[in-house]
Amino acid sequence: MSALADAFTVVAIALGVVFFLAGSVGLLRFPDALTRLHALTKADNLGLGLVVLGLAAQAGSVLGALKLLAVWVLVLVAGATVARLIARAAHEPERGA
Amino acid sequence: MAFAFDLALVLLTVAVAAWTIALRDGFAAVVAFVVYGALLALAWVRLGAIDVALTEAAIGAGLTGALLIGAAAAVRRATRTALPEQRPDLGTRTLAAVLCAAVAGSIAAGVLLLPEPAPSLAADAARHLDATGLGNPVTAVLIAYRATDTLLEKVVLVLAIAGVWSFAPDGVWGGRPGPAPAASQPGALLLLARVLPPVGVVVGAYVLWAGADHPGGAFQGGTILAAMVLLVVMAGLADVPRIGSRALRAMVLAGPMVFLAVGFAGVVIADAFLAYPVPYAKPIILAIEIVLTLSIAATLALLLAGPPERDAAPARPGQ
Amino acid sequence: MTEFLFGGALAVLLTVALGLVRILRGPGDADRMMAAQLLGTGGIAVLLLLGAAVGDPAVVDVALTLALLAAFASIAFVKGAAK
Amino acid sequence: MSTATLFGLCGAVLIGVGLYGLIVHPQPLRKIVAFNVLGGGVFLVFGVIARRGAGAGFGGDPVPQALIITGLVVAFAATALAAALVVQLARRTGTVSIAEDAGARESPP
Repeated sequence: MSALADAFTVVAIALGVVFFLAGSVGLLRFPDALTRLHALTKADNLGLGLVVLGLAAQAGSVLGALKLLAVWVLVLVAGATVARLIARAAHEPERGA
Repeated sequence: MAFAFDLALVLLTVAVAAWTIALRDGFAAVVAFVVYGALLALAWVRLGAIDVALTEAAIGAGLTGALLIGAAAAVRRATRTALPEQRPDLGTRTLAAVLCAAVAGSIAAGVLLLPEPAPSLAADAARHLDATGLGNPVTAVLIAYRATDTLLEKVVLVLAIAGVWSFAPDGVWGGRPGPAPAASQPGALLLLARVLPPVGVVVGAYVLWAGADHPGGAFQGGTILAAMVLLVVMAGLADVPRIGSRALRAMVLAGPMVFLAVGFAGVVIADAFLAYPVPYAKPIILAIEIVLTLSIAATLALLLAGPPERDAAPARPGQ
Repeated sequence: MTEFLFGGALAVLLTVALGLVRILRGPGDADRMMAAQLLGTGGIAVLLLLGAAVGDPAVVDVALTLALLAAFASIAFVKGAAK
Repeated sequence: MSTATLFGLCGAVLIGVGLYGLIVHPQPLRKIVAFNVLGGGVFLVFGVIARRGAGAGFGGDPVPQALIITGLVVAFAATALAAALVVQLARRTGTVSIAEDAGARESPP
């Protein structure tokens, strides 16, 4: 049981790191603001999600695992909204700054 | 591996700190500062100071970042002329760098030469923890052992509010802070301002409640509540109250006043100012904390909202 | 497992640091906000990994607070940049 | 090197960096940011002292930790007051420099 959970944790967190890496590389390499936003939101939501799943397998209690999931859901809801607002800001013309 | 993580965190923190100074664009510097605050929260976890990490995440990164970005935007709007780049000449900068390196070097030497064994009040804090009925020693220090510090800190917050409000032009004294809310806001923001605050209020109350026995407490809970109130205001779902409102002022004053009342009661019932009678210590502490949380939430939100700018109450006859 | 969790935290921190170069480069305010957003999410992941590594469940509360306040700061950014 | 010493040295460097920014930046808003960077360094050094005082079953000495929390709140109050001042300066003079006479030439009547 423990070995299986450990293996799941290792795989999930390693995959999560890969998604974070993809998000960072996308943020650096993609040509314009909207494609960069696309790379960022897909990658970091999935990256965090996989890390949370991996850690949930290690959590001692169901409550602890649910709390981890709650953090993820919170980030998903807030992240989606902020991404949309950033996209609007990116579309508006640059002000004289 | 833990050391590699610490080293990477330290190097990244120093690099981001250097960015906040070196970046030419003021907006970018503020964004870098928010990142700096989040990195410091990680450092606090590594130092085992979870209470401080909570405060840093809430105040250091979130609230200060929002405050500075609001100020930067207001300055950008008010500035008529483009900013000339007017840094001091190379000689002055070199001199400043040498001075700062000397300061940093002497503090580093101080860190390396700290006495062994380290002096600590942890044992004393632990010995009297039972008398407070609390499980979290940091909360015990804040609300019981060193309650005078916390009382004075609340007074500082009230003074800061008085200072910010004093910048109001005469015509709008007692009015509402900030510009009038725009008629229409993006739908996504409206949605978030309806979904997030209920969650935030629950988390804020939880952090306050957990603070008795685990990391958490009035400051962290109050900051979360303040952020939620401001979110609702930013989305235009509610307007900021007039600063002339008596209910609002009572809320700001409630923190220090309750503290003072308990303090003077302590002179009569227990044996000293701010002393709690031991059997009732925990209920008294919890009551203070609940009032403090609400008062801190109101004060922090008003500090962020700034001086009144509009909508002063009409003068009533006889006043 | 502790070593692996620290390693995971280090890996996320380094990748996020890579993305932070966007704050330096810009060019727009939106790009800088994205970098901060990435650090917010990455920082939460690092916090959760650290909390599991040192075995302190209270660290999850720090992550929860950071999630709420990071969203708040991002919205303040968008409002500030849009004015 | 122990974790505490490493972060202590980090704090020392942050104090140096923040102080440099405080001195060389002519714009008050940048000075406020630098001041907060400096403050972070001071708190970190203080946190190291707390960490070294670990004992009696606590991960750190709770007294300095509580003082840091108080310090963070007070630093925020000071920052809010300073930021409000800078905004007023910009609104009344149309500029945000505290260089000599920068605002005097174009201040509105």
